[in-house]
Amino acid sequence: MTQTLSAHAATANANGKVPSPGPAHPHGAARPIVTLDHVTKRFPGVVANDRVSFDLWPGEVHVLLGENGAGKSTLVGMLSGLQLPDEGGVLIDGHEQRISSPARALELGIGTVFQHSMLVPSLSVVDNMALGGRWWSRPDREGLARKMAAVCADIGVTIDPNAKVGSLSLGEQQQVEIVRALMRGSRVLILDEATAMLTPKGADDLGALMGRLVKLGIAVVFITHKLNEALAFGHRITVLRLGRRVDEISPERLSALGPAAATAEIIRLMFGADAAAQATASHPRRAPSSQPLLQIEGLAVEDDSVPVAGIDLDVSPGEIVGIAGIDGNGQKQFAEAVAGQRRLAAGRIRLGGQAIERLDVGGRRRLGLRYVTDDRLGEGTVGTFPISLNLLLKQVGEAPFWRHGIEQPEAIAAHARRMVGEFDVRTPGIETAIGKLSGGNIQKALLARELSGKARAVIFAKPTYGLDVQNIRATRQRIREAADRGLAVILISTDLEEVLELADRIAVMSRGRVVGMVDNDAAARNRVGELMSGATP
Amino acid sequence: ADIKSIAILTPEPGTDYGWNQQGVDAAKAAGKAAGVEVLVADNLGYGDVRPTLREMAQDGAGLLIAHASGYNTSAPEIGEELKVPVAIVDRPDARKAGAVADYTASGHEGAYLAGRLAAKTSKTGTVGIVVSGEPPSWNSQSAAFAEGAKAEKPSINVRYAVIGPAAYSDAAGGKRVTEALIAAGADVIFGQGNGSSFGMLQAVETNKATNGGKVYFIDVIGDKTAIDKGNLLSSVVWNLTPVYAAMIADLKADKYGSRNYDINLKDGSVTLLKTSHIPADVWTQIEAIKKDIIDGKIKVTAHYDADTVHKMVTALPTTP
Amino acid sequence: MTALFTDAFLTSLVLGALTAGLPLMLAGLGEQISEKAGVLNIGIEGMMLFGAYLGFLVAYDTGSIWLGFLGGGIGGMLVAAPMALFCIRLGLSQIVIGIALTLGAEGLTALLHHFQFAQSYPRLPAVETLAIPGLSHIPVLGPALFDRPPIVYLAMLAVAVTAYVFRYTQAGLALQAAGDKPAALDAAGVDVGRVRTLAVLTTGFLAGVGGAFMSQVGAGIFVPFMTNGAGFIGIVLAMQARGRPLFVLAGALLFGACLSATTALQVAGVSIPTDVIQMLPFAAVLAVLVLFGRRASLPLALGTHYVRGAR
Amino acid sequence: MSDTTEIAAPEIGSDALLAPRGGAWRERAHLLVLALGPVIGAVLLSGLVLLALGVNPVAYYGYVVERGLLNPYGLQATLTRMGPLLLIAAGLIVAFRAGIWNLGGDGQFLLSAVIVAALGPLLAPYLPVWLVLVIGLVVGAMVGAAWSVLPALLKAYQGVNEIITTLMMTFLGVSLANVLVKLFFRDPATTVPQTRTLIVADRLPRLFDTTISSGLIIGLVAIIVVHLVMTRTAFGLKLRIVGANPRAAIHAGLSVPALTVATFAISAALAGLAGAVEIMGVQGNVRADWNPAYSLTVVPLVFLARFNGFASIAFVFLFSVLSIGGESAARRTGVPNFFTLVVVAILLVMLGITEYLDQRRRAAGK
Ligand SMILES: Nc1ncnc2c1ncn2[C@@H]1O[C@H](COP(=O)(O)OP(=O)(O)OP(=O)(O)O)[C@@H](O)[C@H]1O
Ligand SMILES: Nc1ncnc2c1ncn2[C@@H]1O[C@H](COP(=O)(O)OP(=O)(O)OP(=O)(O)O)[C@@H](O)[C@H]1O
Ligand SMILES: [Mg+2]
Ligand SMILES: [Mg+2]
Repeated sequence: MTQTLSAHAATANANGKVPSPGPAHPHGAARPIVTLDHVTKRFPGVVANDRVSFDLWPGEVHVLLGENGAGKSTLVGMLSGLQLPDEGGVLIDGHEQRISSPARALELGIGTVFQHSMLVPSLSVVDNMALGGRWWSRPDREGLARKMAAVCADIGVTIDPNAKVGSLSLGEQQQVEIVRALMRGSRVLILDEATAMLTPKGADDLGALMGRLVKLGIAVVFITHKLNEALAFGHRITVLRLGRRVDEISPERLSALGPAAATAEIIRLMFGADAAAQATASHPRRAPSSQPLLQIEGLAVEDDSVPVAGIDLDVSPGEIVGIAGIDGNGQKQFAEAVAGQRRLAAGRIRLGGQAIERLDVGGRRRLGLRYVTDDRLGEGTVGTFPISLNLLLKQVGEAPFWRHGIEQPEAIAAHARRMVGEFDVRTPGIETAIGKLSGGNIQKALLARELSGKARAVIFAKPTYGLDVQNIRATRQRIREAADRGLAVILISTDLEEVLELADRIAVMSRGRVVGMVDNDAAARNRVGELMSGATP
Repeated sequence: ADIKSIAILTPEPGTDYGWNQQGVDAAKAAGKAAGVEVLVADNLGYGDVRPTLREMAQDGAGLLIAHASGYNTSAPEIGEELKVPVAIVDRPDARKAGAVADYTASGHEGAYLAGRLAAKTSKTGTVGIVVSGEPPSWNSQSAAFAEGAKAEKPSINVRYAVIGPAAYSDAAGGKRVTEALIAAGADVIFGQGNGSSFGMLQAVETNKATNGGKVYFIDVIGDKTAIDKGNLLSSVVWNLTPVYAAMIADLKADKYGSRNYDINLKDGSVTLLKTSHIPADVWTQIEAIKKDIIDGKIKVTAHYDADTVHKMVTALPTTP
Repeated sequence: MTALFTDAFLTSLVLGALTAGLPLMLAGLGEQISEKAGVLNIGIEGMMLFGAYLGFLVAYDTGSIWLGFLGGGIGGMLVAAPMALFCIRLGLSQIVIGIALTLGAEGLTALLHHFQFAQSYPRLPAVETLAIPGLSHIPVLGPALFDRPPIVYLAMLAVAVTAYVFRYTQAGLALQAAGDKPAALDAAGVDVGRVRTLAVLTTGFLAGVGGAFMSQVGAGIFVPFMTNGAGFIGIVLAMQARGRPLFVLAGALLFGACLSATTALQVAGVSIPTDVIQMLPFAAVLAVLVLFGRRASLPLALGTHYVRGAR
Repeated sequence: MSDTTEIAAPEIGSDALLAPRGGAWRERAHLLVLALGPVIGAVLLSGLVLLALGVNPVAYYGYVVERGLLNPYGLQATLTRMGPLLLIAAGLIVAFRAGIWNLGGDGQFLLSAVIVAALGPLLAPYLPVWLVLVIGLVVGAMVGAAWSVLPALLKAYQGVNEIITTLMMTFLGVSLANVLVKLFFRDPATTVPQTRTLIVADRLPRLFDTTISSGLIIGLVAIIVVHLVMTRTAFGLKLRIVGANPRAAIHAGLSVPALTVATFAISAALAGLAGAVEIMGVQGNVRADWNPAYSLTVVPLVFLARFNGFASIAFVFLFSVLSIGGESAARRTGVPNFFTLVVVAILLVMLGITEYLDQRRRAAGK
């Protein structure tokens, strides 16, 4: 934070960059509650934020948009105390501040729901809420539980305060984090992809809540990849691209544009001029061939949280069967059982007529069964290993990459270069540790690994979770192509839009069972919605 | 043969008022008397001393005294390799003319006397033996002590406890076990153990016997009078100077390896330490017994195995 | 037949178990606090040894057993401080630094002993005890457990306090968070480095007091290497106890009881090689593991360095 | 896929000392500086300690170098000592790269030593020397591996933390070794409880005309093979995957329990082999209560070498020079050789500090 820059900030403010008090800030505040003034943040090899300026006004929901790696998390990280800017200044209420730690941020009234879970899995919900109190005091569990209940009621969720966080689904955990941030009574609330794990209804509730909060004068920073949410909940939108601030759409402009035009405008800003023009081709329906390729019969899995039972599913070549349902209803257990990572309690699985339920992961893979996991860093990759090896993670020891167990560096490198090229993985090199890539690029590498070779049936688990619009588009295109090549595809997704866009038939999972199967026709949306909410048997 | 220097190697520091100090001091004394230089390598541990043995030989030592039973494999090997005579302990059969001699030291005769003294001193009728391990030379002393005590007073209880395997530096263990023996009635403790013996001494100093009286300590090998606080009754003191002096003489006379060496009451290489806590009349009686041993009227045999010790001390006391 | 198992003898056995178990308990308790906070403290043997040395030195020089224990605690913290600096602040490997500190403390105390005590072998007088009215008159157990130096009661209190802190205080939550998910603790506004540093220093203090107990009460003297692996047994105890201080106490007393049982058997004339008896406590713990072994619930971030913002 | 690109960090202790590195020449030179810097720093710092004790540090280190490095017998002793240490290091590298904390090396080493010491003299009269030696090495490795079975199974199938189990197996193994020596394998010809002695002529051959045991060659071969297997083969990669991310290993279809057991077996077999080499190469017998506790000392050396086999050879060499030369220097300067422990401790800490400074330098440079 250099003197010149703060001086610059002062002049900028003095120059009367007067906010236009739109409908969003009813209090008509005179100055932003938070100002980031030409902040720059570098990481080894990247400029994550390049002289970005950003104003947050009391009483508004300020949406931050940008593709993966654009620098959104980094930007808010400087507000929540995770990072200090290399250059530029942070002003709170017009005063320069050094937010050197999360503790300092909380002190300043900045509450954050981070992109990655910040809950202690071994503690109960209420104990997580209590964290940070005075050392020798006893956590006021009852008081916190009461307060929590009130906030939960506000946003229409129910959470058991005594549940261990580790036993909650990822979606529930995200709700806990939002509730916690609200309970802290922050003046500034940062939500970094907070809706990623919520159901559409949950996201709507959160949006309504943000609306109520800003009416109280609170300022919200809302990061999302879902443009519809951005338009529905946001008052002001800032778009980042490659670490730079591309533009800000003020509340007036936003209301003037209207949803359709605003969407086009945002996509243009985020991805450049041509991006908006690409239309989403809808999947050509094909008549499922008579002979199913992947047959699942009476599959059951034992599990402490969600036991799975009685799953019957046939998938024909070229068919995409979507599995919709709210997160944590046994989708993961089902996918892992089919892939061979979990023991079956009962049931049969046949691939091309051949029974595979007794084979291990490798055996199933060799017959052409592939599984694209949703836990990219947790199990999909070894973060510290180079991309080249991660691309062969499931083929260790196989020719031509290993001969007599000895590594063949040229073959491995050639394979990696081919995959990186074919799947457009953006990386400094094939030797780069895969953990350093952005989520979207890790996903491309995973797709490259699973879709290459003699794939016959593929299970995709939440394939576009956390990706930006362009990467989502690319990934969905891969899924379609896979089906077009004659692969049997199972698409597990919590995003109903995605299932409706891609699938031929849609199964709905609830509490470890398939509660219904519908053809993806005009009536599908309602039917699936009913099944998911448990309205019809 | 001409001999300019000798070397002694000990596993622990030469300041332990015990085995190591005794060896180092004796080597120095014998060397001084014979006019040969003495190289001291102490605190070598129980690992591989071959490098140090070779180094000492390279430095010109005309005799390598390997002052630990743990060195009695390596020393003869290096002696053979570098053609240097060696002295070892606990392997009398390894003697080899011109090359190897053994000086297995057992103070069992002294320990027998100590047993007699203990039985005379004890008012509770129970004496205790605490050892930090069960190496042969301690076993022979433990057994002889028990034998002496019973010879003095058949009804006496001899309690025996081992602190633990290789608990040589376990001072806290020494104190704990000694306290247990005191609680079991012992008012004289015969203690054997390096670092751990200081824990025994502390226990004796800070605890009362079950009859409310004072507890006495009988030490081995060294003389702890300098650090006594009033409980050191005696010690079975070893003096290796005559042994080493004889070795040097035999070397000079080219007779080395024709015999093994030992310590005994007769030549004064084993003595029972006289302290001010021993009444004069008791000491006179002890002196008489000592004479009987020297004269062969009392025969004390060395039992190096732990089993014999266990048998001697476990015989349940006869009720008077 | 003379009664061997007299009250006095039984008392001394119980006392022996307590005296041998207490340093193990303090070490295990300390280790548990570090582990709870995510630090695998391999240097605890060195902390005990240095505490044993400094505690003895202070007690001997000042004549005050209390100052001695304070000195022991500080001695342990002196070894813990570099551990905190290198492992928590600088992020170096906890195992390497832990082993280094143990080696260093062993060498240094032996050197200091060589230059200070090797001629005189100073010993402390008996430690005064404090009888708890009523309880101290219970036959056998009373004198062994309730007529002890006050430090024994304080050590027991430390178990209760630790259990209370773990369960009922913010500090307990903070420790658990630091060990399971430091990023979450940080995000909640608590300095992870500070929590871990305090935990490691507390460990050093407890281990140091444990060492001082060994030299002042257990032995009344300091000799080199006298902790004899007690710190490593403390690590085993802490891991076995899985975060519950009372289990550390129970485990430590079990160890002590096994040692006393050895002595009792020998004095009674049952001759089993001491090596066999020494194996019993470990064999017992292993048997428990084999029979009831479940996923050991160690802190998730145990042994890892926390860097804000890194993932 | 250069051998230094990535290091499978164990779950515990993946940290600064394991920072991944590139493989260019400049990096190599840089590594050399990184290795020498702390050595020099440690020498200076422990020199200050010596000064405080009233001892001339130059003289002390002169003796260390003179004996440990320059004197032919000293150097041979240094090289001989390296043999078992290298084998232990090799075993630790396998385990640590696979994310397994095998801290039970001392028990594995000692039990194998006892069995081999008992077996050798028993077979020697009936079989040719080479066959006795080969059998001894094989049996030693098997005994070591056997002593890891319990921790391995508990870890692989119950998830029981191996630090606690291997530490306990060491405590148990040391006691058991003593029981075996005292009760079963005792040499009746001596009063001291020790096994029968394998005569010098029946031990591992010495190299050329020196006193260097061929255990050195076994150790060097083992650690280089281990290094190549871990970095260049499919099997090594599988172990590293398990070590770096066990969940990814499951996802990739690797049999984590089987690989875990294999890791334990290999690691412990190498520690057992070290015991066999020490007995058949140097000691010839085992005395009761003997426990050199090599494994715990080698752990930090392997860390400092960042699990790299070649770097481990260098650190083991350095340590051997220090311990051989230190004994001599201790004797000549009147400083008890406990001082060697202090030097090693300071060295470890200095290496840590250097690593830290280097990280900061690199962070600042970019
Ligand atoms: N801790 C870090 N270390 C190194 N580089 C980082 C770090 N955090 C972020 N970066 C870099 O900063 C850039 C911006 O990352 P940032 O997380 O801010 O993106 P984002 O817009 O939040 O992306 P996403 O939508 O994927 O969450 C990335 O390209 C990355 O290279
Ligand atoms: N520790 C790190 N070192 C280097 N780069 C990092 C690090 N952490 C994050 N990054 C970079 O940050 C960028 C985005 O990171 P962030 O965690 O915000 O999003 P993500 O979850 O990886 O991406 P996505 O939104 O696609 O899931 C990536 O490009 C990645 O390169
Ligand atoms: Mg982000
Ligand atoms: Mg992201």
